[in-house]
Amino acid sequence: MDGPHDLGGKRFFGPVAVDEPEEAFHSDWEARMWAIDHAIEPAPGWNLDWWRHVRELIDPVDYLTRPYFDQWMQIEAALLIDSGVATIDEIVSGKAATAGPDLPPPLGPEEVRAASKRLTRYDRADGPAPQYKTGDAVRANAVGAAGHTRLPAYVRGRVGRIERQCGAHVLPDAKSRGIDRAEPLYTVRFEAEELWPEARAADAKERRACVYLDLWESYLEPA
Amino acid sequence: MDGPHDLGGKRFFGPVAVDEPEEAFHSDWEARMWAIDHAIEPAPGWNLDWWRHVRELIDPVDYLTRPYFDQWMQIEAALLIDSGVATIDEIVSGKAATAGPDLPPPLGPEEVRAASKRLTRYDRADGPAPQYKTGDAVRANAVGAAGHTRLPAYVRGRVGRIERQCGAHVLPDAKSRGIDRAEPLYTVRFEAEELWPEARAADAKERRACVYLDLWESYLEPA
Amino acid sequence: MTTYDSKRVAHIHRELHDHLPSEPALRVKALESLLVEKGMLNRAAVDQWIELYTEEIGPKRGAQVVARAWNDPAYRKRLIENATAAIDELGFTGNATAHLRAVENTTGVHNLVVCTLCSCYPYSILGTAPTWYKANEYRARAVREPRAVLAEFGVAIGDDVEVRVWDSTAELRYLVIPERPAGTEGWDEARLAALVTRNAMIGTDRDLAPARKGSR
Amino acid sequence: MTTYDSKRVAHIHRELHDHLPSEPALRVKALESLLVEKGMLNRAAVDQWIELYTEEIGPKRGAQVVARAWNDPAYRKRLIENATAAIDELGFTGNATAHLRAVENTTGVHNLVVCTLCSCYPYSILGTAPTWYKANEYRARAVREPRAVLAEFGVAIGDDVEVRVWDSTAELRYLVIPERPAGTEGWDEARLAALVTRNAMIGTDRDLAPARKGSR
Repeated sequence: MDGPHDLGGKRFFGPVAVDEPEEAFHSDWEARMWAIDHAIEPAPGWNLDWWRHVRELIDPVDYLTRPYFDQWMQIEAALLIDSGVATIDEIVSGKAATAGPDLPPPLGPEEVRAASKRLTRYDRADGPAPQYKTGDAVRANAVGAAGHTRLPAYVRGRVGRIERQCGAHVLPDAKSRGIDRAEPLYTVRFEAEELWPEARAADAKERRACVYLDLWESYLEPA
Repeated sequence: MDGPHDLGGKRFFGPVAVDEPEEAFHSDWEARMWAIDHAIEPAPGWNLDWWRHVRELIDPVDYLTRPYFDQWMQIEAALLIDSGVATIDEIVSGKAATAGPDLPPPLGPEEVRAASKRLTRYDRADGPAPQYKTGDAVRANAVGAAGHTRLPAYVRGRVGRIERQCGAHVLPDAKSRGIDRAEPLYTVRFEAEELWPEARAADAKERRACVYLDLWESYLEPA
Repeated sequence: MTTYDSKRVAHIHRELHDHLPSEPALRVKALESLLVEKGMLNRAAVDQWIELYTEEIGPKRGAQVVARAWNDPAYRKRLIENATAAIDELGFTGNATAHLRAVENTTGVHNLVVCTLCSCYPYSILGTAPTWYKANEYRARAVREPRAVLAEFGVAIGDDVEVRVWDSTAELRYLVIPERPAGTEGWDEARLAALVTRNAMIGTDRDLAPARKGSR
Repeated sequence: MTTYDSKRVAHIHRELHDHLPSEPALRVKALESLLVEKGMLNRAAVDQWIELYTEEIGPKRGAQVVARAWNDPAYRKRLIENATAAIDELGFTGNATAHLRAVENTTGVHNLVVCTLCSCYPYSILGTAPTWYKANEYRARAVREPRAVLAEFGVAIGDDVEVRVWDSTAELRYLVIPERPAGTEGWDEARLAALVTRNAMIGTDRDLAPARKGSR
């Protein structure tokens, strides 16, 4: 989706705020929002790719300006409303007007440690075999996708080389629409000169650089 | 330049604010900013392409959030500072600490009507002859440009057809760096299906649509 | 002198962001004062520009052009062939219309004008651009979902109509010539011109039938 | 049930924008109350998650992995071959590390990790992500001007070094193994681990020489 989230390579954002205290959480509300998200089943039928897409659908200006964990709050609010679990009035007031959904009881404190160790795998042993092999030149799709996708705009139409096969992984474009379909995944290397016009200049400041991305087979064509 | 100004086709911006009073200016400060810009020589050595580029260089979040004519103010402030005509302190205080630049006297009220009728032409009769002709298929550059350019991201790598030759016009990419160089300009038609993935769907809502853009020869390659 | 240095200007913008007051009116007031003090601006010229674009230069000019094209096939032909020369016949050339092109709506074609990269607009015949024309929403959406945008303006476009969107990426400017509505046979130019809305000349209005306006 | 309808959700977001209070803390407080009332959330679990990621799960884990790899070539080999299995030996697998890959810095190579599309990060070995990692500036710039970004972190990368940026676009997560600094021969794992910064494991730190830290 051509949205505000697709930030890679966008110019003239300011300096990185490097002077940040190294602590797990910078404020109480951030800590609670982060932890709420880990302690709940966000909505009936949700999945992580849909969750990411719901973030991408935040109003573009809000996406670029609202604090990070505030966006998590808004994602959860949207998931609840979308799935019919809560109304906007309930979200605003914090008071339930109707009973909750028919879900298993929420995670208890005694279950948190085990939950923190749970591995969610996205590869599928029975997925299709890969069409490309290491070293193959591939071109990323020029057009992108109307819905959720993990092909950033900055590699569209550009040529890279397969660095390695990663097995078949669940395709986010499908999963975000509720469909669990695996497709071969590759790590693909793109040279800076292929991606950025200024890197082609003889006096380029950013020399000897490349970007690796993990891209699904349907994002690629032979080059 | 991959910047916040390149808005064409970006998704999920909200509704258009169609209920706007039809009047020349909506507030006094907007009217004055608009008129100031027409009444001054913005900075020594400026040109319109550089002016547009200076707008593109506004902090991305400010670009998307600050009022339109406020951005004109900020462009003029940046032009004055960049060209050494004013300091940031002068801009903030509104008080001149040093004399102005050695420019002709400013436009007088009696000259405004004539100025409003002045035609600024961007075509050059002695420019190079066009390489493409009406009906030719062309592909827009996939990579874009590091500096100012008028090739929007949404047509990069896409194929269109030359609708007409427009003569040789000054190339903004060069002019924004102070170089007056003409290049053949074309109006190019791109079908919606070529530009937008959702327009390819059998049940596409936006049927029978196309976009025409005016593109310079160096933005194109044969397709 | 202008440096043409993008990084330098991006840095200046960040400084301005940090130091300017938030209120636009205050920013503009200070700028105006400074320019006057620097000898770069004559306030009376500012007043004169505002008066000219408030009283005289505006969409009424474009409406007159369209009305003439409706009534005079020879003029219409000249307008299609060279719109700059054709509007000059009425004394309307000027700001941003050195390279004007007129595009015609028909039963099967609807035209819509946008500038996705900034806010290009044919000032000398349409006056100042509406805020929505310069807003993120219109710039982002007009090229991708023109029917949805037009619906917000109350304009329904059937599947049988081709929508042509004109993105003003160069110095060409576009004027939409709407279809002459039925029921206006024999009307003179002034009466016709009163039917022609600004939005129709941008393409965000289509049906100019007099009944719709509740008129005459 | 979830609708998977993008337009519907975009509309919900606009409604939320219009109706929620601006202050994030108030928004989160109301959400927490609502989820508890709906029977979807146990507040004690929230407290427990915060405690776990404050006290136990954080960059110290990654540092221990790196230190072991520095001291144990067989472990380093296993870490490169299958990082998820290798961190599992230390009991560190969990949130977002089911598909972990370790990439090695060398004299001629520097690695830098980013997620341009959102904020993917290997939580179970590095803890919560720093704010800058999730910010527009880092996400936009790390892939395009990594040397300029690294300079802001105080890291100078010579022209002879290849910068490899890893954009976490799928469910693979990346851990940078920094170079073992000179002057640490014979150090044990704990002493080595104390040299390994969180930023070094993201790639925004490079030279971990003990003198630089003013230590030992």
